[in-house]
Amino acid sequence: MTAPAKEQQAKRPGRDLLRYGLLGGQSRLVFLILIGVFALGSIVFGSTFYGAYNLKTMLVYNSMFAFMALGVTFVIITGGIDLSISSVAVLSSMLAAWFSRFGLLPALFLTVLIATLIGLFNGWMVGKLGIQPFIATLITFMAARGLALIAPKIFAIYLPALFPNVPIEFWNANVADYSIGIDRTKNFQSITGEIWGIPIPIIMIVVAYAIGAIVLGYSRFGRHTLAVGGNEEASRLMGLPVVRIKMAVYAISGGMAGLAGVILASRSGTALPTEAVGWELQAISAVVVGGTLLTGGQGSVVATLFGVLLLGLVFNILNFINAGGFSLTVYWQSVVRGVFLFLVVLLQSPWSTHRNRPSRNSQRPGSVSHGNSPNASGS
Amino acid sequence: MLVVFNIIRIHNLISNTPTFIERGTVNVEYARALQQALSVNLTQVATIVIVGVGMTLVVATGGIDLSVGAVMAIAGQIAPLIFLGPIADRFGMGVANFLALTVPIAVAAGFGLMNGLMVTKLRFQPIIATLVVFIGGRGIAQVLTNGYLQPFKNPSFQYIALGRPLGIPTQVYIMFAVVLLALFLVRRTAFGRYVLAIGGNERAARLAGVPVGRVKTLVYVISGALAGIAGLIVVAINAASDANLNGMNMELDAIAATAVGGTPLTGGHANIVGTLLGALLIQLVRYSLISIGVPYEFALVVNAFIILLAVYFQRQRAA
Amino acid sequence: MDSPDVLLQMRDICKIFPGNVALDNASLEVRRGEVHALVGQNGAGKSTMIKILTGAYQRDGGSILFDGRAVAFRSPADAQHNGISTIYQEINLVPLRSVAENIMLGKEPTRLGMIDWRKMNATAGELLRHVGIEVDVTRPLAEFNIAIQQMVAIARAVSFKSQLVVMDEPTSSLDDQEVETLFDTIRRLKANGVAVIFISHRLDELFAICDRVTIMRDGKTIETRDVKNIRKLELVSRMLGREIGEVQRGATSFTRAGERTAGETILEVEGVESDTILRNVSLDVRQGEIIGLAGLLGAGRTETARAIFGADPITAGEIRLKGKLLRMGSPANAIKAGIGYCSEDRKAEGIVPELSVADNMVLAALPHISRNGLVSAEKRRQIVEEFVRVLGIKTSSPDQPIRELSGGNQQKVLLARWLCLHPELLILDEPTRGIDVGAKGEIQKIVSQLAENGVGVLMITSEIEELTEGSDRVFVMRDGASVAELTEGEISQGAIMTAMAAEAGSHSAEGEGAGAQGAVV
Amino acid sequence: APTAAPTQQQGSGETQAQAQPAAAGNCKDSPTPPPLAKKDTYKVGFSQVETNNPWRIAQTESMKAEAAKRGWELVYTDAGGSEAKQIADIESMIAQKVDLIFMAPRSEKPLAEAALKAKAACIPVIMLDRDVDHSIAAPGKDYVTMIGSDFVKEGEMAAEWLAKATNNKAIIIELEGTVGSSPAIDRKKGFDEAIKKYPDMKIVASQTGDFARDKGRQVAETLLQAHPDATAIYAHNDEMAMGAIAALEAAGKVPGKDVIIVSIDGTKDAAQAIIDGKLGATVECNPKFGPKAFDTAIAYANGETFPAKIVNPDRFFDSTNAAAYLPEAY
Ligand SMILES: Nc1ncnc2c1ncn2[C@@H]1O[C@H](COP(=O)(O)OP(=O)(O)OP(=O)(O)O)[C@@H](O)[C@H]1O
Ligand SMILES: Nc1ncnc2c1ncn2[C@@H]1O[C@H](COP(=O)(O)OP(=O)(O)OP(=O)(O)O)[C@@H](O)[C@H]1O
Ligand SMILES: [Mg+2]
Ligand SMILES: [Mg+2]
Repeated sequence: MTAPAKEQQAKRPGRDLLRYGLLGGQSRLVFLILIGVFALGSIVFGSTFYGAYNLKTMLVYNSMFAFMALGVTFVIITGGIDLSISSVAVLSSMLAAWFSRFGLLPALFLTVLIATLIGLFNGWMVGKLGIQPFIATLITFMAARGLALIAPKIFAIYLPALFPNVPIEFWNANVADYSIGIDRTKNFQSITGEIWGIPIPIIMIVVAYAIGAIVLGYSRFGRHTLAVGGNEEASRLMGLPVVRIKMAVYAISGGMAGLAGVILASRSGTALPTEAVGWELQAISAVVVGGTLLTGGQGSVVATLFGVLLLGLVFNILNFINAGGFSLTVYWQSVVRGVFLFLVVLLQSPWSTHRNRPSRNSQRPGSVSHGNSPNASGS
Repeated sequence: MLVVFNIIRIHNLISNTPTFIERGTVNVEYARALQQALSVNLTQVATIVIVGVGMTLVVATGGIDLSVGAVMAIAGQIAPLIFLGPIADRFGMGVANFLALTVPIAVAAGFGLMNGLMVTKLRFQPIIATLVVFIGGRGIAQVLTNGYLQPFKNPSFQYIALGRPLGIPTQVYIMFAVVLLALFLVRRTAFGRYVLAIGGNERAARLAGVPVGRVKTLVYVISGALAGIAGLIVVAINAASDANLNGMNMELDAIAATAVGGTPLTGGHANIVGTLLGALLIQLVRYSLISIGVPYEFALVVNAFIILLAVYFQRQRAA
Repeated sequence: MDSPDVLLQMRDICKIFPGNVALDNASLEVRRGEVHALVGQNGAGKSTMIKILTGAYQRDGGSILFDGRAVAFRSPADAQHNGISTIYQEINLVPLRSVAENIMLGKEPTRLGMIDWRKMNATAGELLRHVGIEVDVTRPLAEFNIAIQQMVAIARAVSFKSQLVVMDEPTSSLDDQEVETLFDTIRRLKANGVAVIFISHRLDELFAICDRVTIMRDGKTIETRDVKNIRKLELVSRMLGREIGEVQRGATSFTRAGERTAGETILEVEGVESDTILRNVSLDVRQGEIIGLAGLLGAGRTETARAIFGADPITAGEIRLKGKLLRMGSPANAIKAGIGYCSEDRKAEGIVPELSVADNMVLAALPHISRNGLVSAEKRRQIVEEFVRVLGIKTSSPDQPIRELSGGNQQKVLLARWLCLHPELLILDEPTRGIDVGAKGEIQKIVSQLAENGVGVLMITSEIEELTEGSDRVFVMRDGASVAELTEGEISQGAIMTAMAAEAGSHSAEGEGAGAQGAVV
Repeated sequence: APTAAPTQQQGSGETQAQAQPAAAGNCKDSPTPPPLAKKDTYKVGFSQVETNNPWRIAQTESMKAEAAKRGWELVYTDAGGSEAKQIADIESMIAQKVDLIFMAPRSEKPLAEAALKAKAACIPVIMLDRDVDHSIAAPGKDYVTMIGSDFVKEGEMAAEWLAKATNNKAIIIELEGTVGSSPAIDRKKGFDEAIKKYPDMKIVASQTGDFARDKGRQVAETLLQAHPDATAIYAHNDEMAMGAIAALEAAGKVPGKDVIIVSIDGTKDAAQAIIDGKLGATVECNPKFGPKAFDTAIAYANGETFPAKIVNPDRFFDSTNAAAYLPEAY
């Protein structure tokens, strides 16, 4: 494993957040690309693009990806992956919509709690049953989507049948066919409102990422997460509670997806079970674009944020490109997105940053990581 | 594994052919029902198995291929472009059909090559490399006809899906041929050993002289080509190419089949027969649930649970 | 119970793995403050015994008394909390994390719930100095060589104020100076009343530091003796289960160098540089010669081997094989050209753990035993049978996954991987590391035989005896450059040591105190 | 109504340079949708929900073609089937200061919020093919109107035709659209309700075929196995009907004879299948919104008012008129 650039450059670890959470070598690169893309958009499209309105709405939309990506960053650092986040988010949005009758805080709390428990279930499958993360979370991915589709029936049919004493109106409010509407008389939607002109989701993101960065850099849990990803067997032998750590990261991932679900429900006012298709890949791409390797053992929370913003900007710009007489079909947009992902990953890959330091002393079992193929650039 | 499979199959037949049982059927009818149920299941599972075999090889090297669905769409889109286009007029239908069966597979293999080169030369992580094609590839397929479907009627081309030599659908032959070839590849050839060695310990394999880059690339090429074949089958059977939906979610089916079949995603093993059985299990569960009228959303949950069980027992056995 | 100073009592321990019985009523008794050696051939069950003690494996029978209490640790963490810390045979650390984190993992100092990095680095640095090493603890562990990683593992184990420290082959990747510092550490532990279980195949070490020794064979404990009261020869004969006369011979089993005749030059390395650490390496190997490559840790011997083998690119200089310039850039081509390379890092670069013994053995030979890509089952079987027999590989069947073999037997399989290719030049990087005396002798004999058959052997070893007794010539490396060539008559322990350590003033071969800095990177 | 809302924007005293939010106060609480200035050409937005099926493709093409014909600038976005993305798309249209937004909302309910946002930014909205929740955003108040088909009605028409074709006696397999999507829900509702009138018409199985030919075929294959006595298939769209035809043929049955099929959309393939006798009938659900949508916009600028819903008159095709329809089918 070629030591990551950020580890090579910083002199004193623990000096500050800059090293452990914030600007590592990789995230600096992403940051530059981010600035570049933003500048380009601003030059081409002017104030409609860089204006506060566009930025605000763009950020609020991407806050959902930001939460999911933050959670999944922790999972990826342990060398795992969480495909279930999109399904968990959509199920959470259904729940949040139904819970909205109790007001914002109870809805938020209950939803995130349930989502966390689902994440915990992932962690249990991975940590306790030893099922590979991809498959374990694929299972939840299917099941949670199914439950999201069933959710309206649960509230409209099953629960009323189970509790015949509760007045039927209690269960049925706002449940229609496959969707669940939020209760607009309560303050639920204030979560996507604004404080001092700043949308609350943006504030939440800043806070969440700050906490995430501190946890990763300065808490035992964070360091242990990195250790587990770096060498699980060693971590176990060194006495780390590997299973618990794994369960925790999946729980975090679930909880963050739950948060994304709450925002989703609040923003649309009606929760649809067919929402959020493919968002897991969007969130995971953001993590990767940020520079975190899927092989685990390293990663940066802030880099993930940059990744989310970068992908968000690209999407946003694609909408703008459609404006000028010439229009890019959605098909071409996919092609462009594929090429863009390719370029960003290329810029960060060892192919362009590799310094030819063969990595023979690392104990990491080779296989999937791209760091340990000393030969490919050999001749 | 096999036991579960058999139990389900038998249960399946009993529960799915109520009419036969009601009528107090004789063996002949039961046999016909069995043959038909088998035929439907094998037809439907064929594409998953074909793609799953490629996936199994990729997974055995420690990689993963998310691009198979998109590659299916591309291959499926190209075939009608060829036999509906000027080539058919200029050189005749025979040539056009030949090209329609070969060019798309070659192009699909080309995308596999691209995946392989991204993984080996540019050293992208496999998920990411194939995610690029997953995202961009479907776009390419759609761009080819601007998203439009291409309906057609071309019996000789469609023979790969609608043909019934000896009463068995052609795609079932293709499926078994692919399985047998892959089995042979894994068990008997040096290439097969290399695949497993790379998945087991890539650095060690390299130092033992294994041409790691070439083997890995080739595995993605195979996966791409097999996805191409599957894409053609889908198009042929539907008498229309649909770039928007052809191969949708195929990567998940193929990966699930691989994992349920007992090939760990960590690499170093390739259980080809397992993949066949895994796909059959998934297919049979799906078939049973649909035919007994379980709504889609419940079926999803049940499916998830069965995969969990299957994977759990696989893991137990491996441990 | 038996006597008050008994700290650990393992009785009638059984452990059955699918296909073989690893431990068969084995027992072990360790007293407070003693250094207790555990010896035995590869696969005798030493590591398994340790893993059962620490809860890494669960036992199938027997009892463990620790500090007067019956215990059954559920996990290594559990054992650690109860006063047993362990250095496992394969270094088990986290390469991407810093040295400090590796040492302090699980007991990081915190302030207000947040990790106190300053304190952590300071403490880690302090702990490392205690085991005689001074490195930048903020660097990722992966940047350091195996020896330093081993010292980090030792520092970590010692840092737990444990009653018992278990060391499973801690010295296999250390050079003499480092071994000496380790011994200092062990003596310090002992002085503090800490007991140490010490496993090593280097018998001299156990005579130097251990109080008592327990001998294991085939999963059973044969006996426990005071080290004072047993002679080396007797120990070896007990380990191997053979008569003393049978085992009596020199320190190594190399045939005398003079009995071989060197043929024409196979390998010439001239002025090779790399962007790893090599700067100006020159050496040559002739047919039928065993060339020793000596150097302190970090001198660049492994890098040289890898450069010759095409595993690392070179930036300057020339490598010629039988006069032909090698421009290969990949191990595959090197192998085609007739070179074999047995890596020093068995786990990371040698075995493919999930594959069978047979598959691991023939991995490099596949092109030779297959036609049109089809592997010949017959040729494969022949090779495997031959080498399992010749090298005495202890395996339940050629189809057993190699990960289930003991370290030493894994090493033999890897040797077989190269031997079956009949290379013209074989590079062996620490071929006898972690191998029991019996197997070691066999391997040394095999190496000699290879040379007699005209193979050129380039042997990297940290054991001076192997260099002095085995080599026809010795090249000495220092700081990435070849600095001396010693021919027949000149080869002696002293000469090699002098050449290895001379210059640079930082250390001398003997000076322990200053010498410790030899490991500074 | 007086026009030119986008230009008068001194509004709030803040130094914000942003046009839309600043002017918001004027439009947000107005009892009518924001007005549309009379101009020669407009910059209009079209927020498409997804483009992954022939119907949507035809709709998009129709909108684009119409814009090109009239020389209007069309800001086109595709939400890829996600309501959240569609809300963001509409926000980005607001940022781009379009004059009017055509919205094909993801679903009847959620996009109401987005309509309100557009209103607040003084941009009138016209809904296409699906409506939004009137309790949140009302036509004539928060958005101009909705142009579209009546999915429930389509289902009813299919049911009635089938009843006639089978002499009120059928064993029916229903192939549903994407679970949770509004056409699937409504087409099921319409059909199932209508069929209840006929005691001898029984739906024995109803499963989703995802509006897709391949999935429709697979589900049909399976259901035909389970219900070999089925005599009719109702598919929520033509694509699935095509799949069902393939499934029948593979099972050795004659579509149109052994099993009668009815579906919805009116695609070219469907028309051809009717001519070939394989498909019984299809209810048109015309995707060619372009001319009507743009005409409505101009009429709105001219001050006309509209009903809450402008229903697209959907035609019905069976063996009597399919051949005549074929040339114009999409
Ligand atoms: N996980 C395992 N599964 C199966 N067999 C095992 C396993 N671990 C060890 N063994 C077997 O148990 C026996 C004892 O192995 P162990 O590693 O304890 O030997 P050792 O004395 O430490 O040898 P060495 O000196 O080579 O390290 C060997 O025969 C080995 O093959
Ligand atoms: N992965 C790596 N990253 C950074 N530095 C490394 C790495 N591997 C080795 N080095 C450094 O390269 C130098 C050479 O070490 P190496 O272990 O190859 O020497 P050697 O002479 O082969 O010693 P030995 O084989 O006895 O351990 C050392 O300074 C070591 O710290
Ligand atoms: Mg051992
Ligand atoms: Mg070395």
